[in-house]
Amino acid sequence: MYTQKVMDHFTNPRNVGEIENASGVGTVGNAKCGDIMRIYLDINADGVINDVKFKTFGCGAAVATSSMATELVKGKTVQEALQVTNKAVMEALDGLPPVKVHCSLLAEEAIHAALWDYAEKNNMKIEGLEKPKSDIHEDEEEVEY
Amino acid sequence: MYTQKVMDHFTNPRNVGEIENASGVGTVGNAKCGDIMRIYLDINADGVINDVKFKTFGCGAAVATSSMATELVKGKTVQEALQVTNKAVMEALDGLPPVKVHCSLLAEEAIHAALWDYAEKNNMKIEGLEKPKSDIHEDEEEVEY
Amino acid sequence: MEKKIYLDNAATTKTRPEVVEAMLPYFTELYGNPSSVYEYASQNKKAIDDARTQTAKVIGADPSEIYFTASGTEADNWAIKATVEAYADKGNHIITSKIEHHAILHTCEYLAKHGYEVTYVDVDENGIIKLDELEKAIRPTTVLITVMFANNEIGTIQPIKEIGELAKKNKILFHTDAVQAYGQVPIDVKELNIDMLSASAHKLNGPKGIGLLYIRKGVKIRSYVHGGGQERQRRAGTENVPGIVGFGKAAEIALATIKEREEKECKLRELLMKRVLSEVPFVRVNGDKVRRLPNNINFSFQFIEGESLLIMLDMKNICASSGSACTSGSLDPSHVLLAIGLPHEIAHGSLRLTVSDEITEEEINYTVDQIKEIVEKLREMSPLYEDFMKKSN
Amino acid sequence: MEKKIYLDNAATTKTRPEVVEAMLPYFTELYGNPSSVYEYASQNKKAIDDARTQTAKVIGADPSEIYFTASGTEADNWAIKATVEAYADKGNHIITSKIEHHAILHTCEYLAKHGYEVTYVDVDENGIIKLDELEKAIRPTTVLITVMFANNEIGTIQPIKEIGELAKKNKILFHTDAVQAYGQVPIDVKELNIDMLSASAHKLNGPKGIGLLYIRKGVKIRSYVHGGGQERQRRAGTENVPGIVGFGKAAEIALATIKEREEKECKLRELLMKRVLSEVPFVRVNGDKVRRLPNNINFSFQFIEGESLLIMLDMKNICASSGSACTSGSLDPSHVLLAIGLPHEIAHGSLRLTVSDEITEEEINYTVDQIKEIVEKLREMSPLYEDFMKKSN
Ligand SMILES: Cc1ncc(COP(=O)(O)O)c(C=O)c1O
Ligand SMILES: Cc1ncc(COP(=O)(O)O)c(C=O)c1O
Repeated sequence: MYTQKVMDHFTNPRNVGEIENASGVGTVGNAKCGDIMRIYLDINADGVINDVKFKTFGCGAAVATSSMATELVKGKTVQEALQVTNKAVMEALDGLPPVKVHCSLLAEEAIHAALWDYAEKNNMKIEGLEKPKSDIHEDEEEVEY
Repeated sequence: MYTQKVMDHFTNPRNVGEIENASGVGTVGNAKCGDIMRIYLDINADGVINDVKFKTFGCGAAVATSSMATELVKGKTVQEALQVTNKAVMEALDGLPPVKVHCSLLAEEAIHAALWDYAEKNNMKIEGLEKPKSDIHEDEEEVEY
Repeated sequence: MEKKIYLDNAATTKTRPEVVEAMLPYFTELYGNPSSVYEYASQNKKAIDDARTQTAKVIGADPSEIYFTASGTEADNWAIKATVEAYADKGNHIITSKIEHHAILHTCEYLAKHGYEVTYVDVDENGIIKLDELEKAIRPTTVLITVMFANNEIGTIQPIKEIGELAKKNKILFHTDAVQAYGQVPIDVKELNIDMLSASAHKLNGPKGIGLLYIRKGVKIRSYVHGGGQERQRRAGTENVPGIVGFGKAAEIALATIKEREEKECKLRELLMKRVLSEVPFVRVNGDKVRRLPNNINFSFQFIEGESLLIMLDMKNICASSGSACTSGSLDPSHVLLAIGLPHEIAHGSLRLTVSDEITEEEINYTVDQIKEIVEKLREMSPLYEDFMKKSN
Repeated sequence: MEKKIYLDNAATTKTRPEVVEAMLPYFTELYGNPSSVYEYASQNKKAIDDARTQTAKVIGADPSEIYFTASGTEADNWAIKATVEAYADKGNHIITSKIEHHAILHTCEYLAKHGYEVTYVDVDENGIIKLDELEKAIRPTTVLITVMFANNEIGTIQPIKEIGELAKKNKILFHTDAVQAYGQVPIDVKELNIDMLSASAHKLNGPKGIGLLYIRKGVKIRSYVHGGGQERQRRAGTENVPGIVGFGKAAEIALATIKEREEKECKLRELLMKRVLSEVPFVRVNGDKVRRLPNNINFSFQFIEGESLLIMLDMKNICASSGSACTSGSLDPSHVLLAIGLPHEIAHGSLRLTVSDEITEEEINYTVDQIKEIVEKLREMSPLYEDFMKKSN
């Protein structure tokens, strides 16, 4: 079902954990869908993401996309991190099954939520960042019987 | 599908043939149903069936019931022959598949038709013999879709 | 002959040993449910995908257009019932032919009892559908044309391309029951404008209990069997993995051998026809001489009845059929033979012989010898023959 | 462990080697069409009759009351759709439960879109249908009650006898989806007043692609798959002879071993439950403790999600399931777990383990060890667990 990369990031997830007194924390998703992601960012004075951690409740793809997303934003500036799209996460994982694409959207959204929190805490506005939705719902194909 | 007796009478049918100037000939059934039976009777002055022959167009059961019916009436008086029912024919054959029961009715009817012809030719009335129908249709079970 | 001579390959076929071989691991080793998450089951998912590719190739379809069913019959039911439901807004009229298999006819009769309208188009004396009648039958409310690819009794192959064009021109969906043709004659669904096509594995040396419906991408169709999300939400029920694998293997072999089988079978067919026509009097061949399935021969022997003939052939170790297998037990003669204009008593005297590439010329010659003898014997006891001879004299 | 530990026997089972053995001759030797006239095919007819007897015995039915289908799903579709059609004069109302398999639920939803009315009766926290609600749901227009014999996810066995009596008293037909129960627990259709019952061979070590519908003599029911006259005119399509034979053999073995399997499986189940409940915190067992299928265990582990758990178990060579196999891929948690009152996040963390008599205690112990480790690992990365721990401190 999953690519080797996904399995690798699922079984050996990078950056699992918490950051105390994080610069920004974002939690997205909900239990109804079965996916909750929380991202902790430690951003230094230059606006560079020094450290990032995550916790995820969800399927293999949810864990793997969280792990990969944290890898992709680590060491980046806030503006660079904003450019990390769900597509980039998916590509870095060599793809996801169609039913799991929403996990990558959720990972993107979790980063944005953490950045939003960081911006709010610092009373700043990050160019190009909109208030994240906490839910990602893809339009599921309507099945007719 | 068929009993050994049926197979025996089908593969080695008794009394196949014609009787020239027969005392009575009866033909019943029709091509639509796929069964036509013709019985020839040679009846002597004492009203005893000296000889009997048949020709049948039809399935294995049709041939076997014709053969058995001729065996059962041979040497009998007209009145005795009238008592040879389709049940008797079936029993003598150790039974027929349900869809083939109509063949035995046809055989009974063929005997009756030949007797009727004999009676007409001789301007007599045979006690208990009604004008035979040439068609035997069982009520087929109506199949609902 | 000691050995059984199986000449009923239109009824069903022997499952090829290679097909059984391919199926076996999926019973006791790779038995997982393909819908499961674990790796073990993903091998089954792959096996199904492979079979989808193998079966799609036979008709030039995309694998994603193949949906496995339990039989040709289910595929036929599905195609018709679900289509008329999906296109109810457009109309309630179905066009079909008079010589379809019961899987189509009884489904249409069922729908006719439930508010749908059905036109049964006539065929000519060779069993070919009358295209002008078909065209005239089209109404604004027509939602489906369903005409079989090749007939199971008389082997006639229909002008599918012309029907496909007619359907396309009139924006009507076209389904074909190709249960007898799939894997036996070349089919290209795109070239022939076929929107839906039914097939059944056991007709091409695959296992019984597995069929398929090809549904062209873009065709709106509902489910027929409701439940779990198998077959991309379109056909519910735990996948019959061994059956699907067997169908795939059978399709692969059929496609690879289609030419050589056709050649071999046509040769046997011609030998059989030629000998019977020249050595047995009062016999006709039913169905088209040219547009015909390679393996099918259908005779009508005058003055005798088919079942007796079958049983006597059986006693000589020859398996044959009269009319379609499903209707045996019924008293009416085949609706196909009546539709091509045969009178009842001649229709009753019909014999279908369907060869396979395992049959030898020797077996065909033996079969003809037996037919000659048996027909003679049965005519001797036939009142119809007696009448005929007396009239002729 | 090197060897795969298959704990997903509710999804599907390994076909027993004896069953495959019994099927094999019907592929390459006795492959004739059972509807044929010749003697060769009559052996197949007999094989089918034998399988009808074998499968009937399991539920105390008469062989003539057994109709073979392609799956449990088809049997469910047939029972419901054809019944409501046959009894349309009486009404259009169906009663079922909230925890049925999708084969029932989606069929009911389909009918609801086509003018029928459906009541979905609640279950209690153990998954047992609320009989008082069921009784209240009955209307003069109710034509069918369909309640599953045993649930496929949580293993709860329903009070079938009481439902049967209720149905009888109210002169309503009673169908039960016994796909999970057939051959696993004793069933007597007469004693339980069951009018129709669905079963599927692949759940009892038979082959995939073959099921049955028991229809009590006297029940008026239409065909669902239309076509040839197979299954006494009620279910069309060339018979899947090997599948039917395999079902017969599997049923025979299941009936003969029902007691010993129950004992063995219950023991394994209790070992597994006891260890997990005592060694893993924040876990619950779903379903009834007593009225339960011998082979079924269903846990909910708080704070973690089922699919991750499954994949990690898979990497330890353990095949398990979360919710029903058919719904995997779907984002919603199991409707069954929601119906017994679990909140979404707990329903998402469920694990179904279904044992067979081939499983050893050693394998169960290994499985528990793995579950412990994996659950701990997943909780460490769970934000829900983090929140919970912070709140508790
Ligand atoms: C309770 C229940 N009903 C119906 C089915 C459907 O059976 P099948 O997949 O054989 O069609 C299943 C299993 O998938 C089941 O567990
Ligand atoms: C033309 C045609 N259509 C449909 C069918 C039905 O196929 P199955 O028996 O596999 O359901 C058959 C054969 O029986 C057939 O010959």
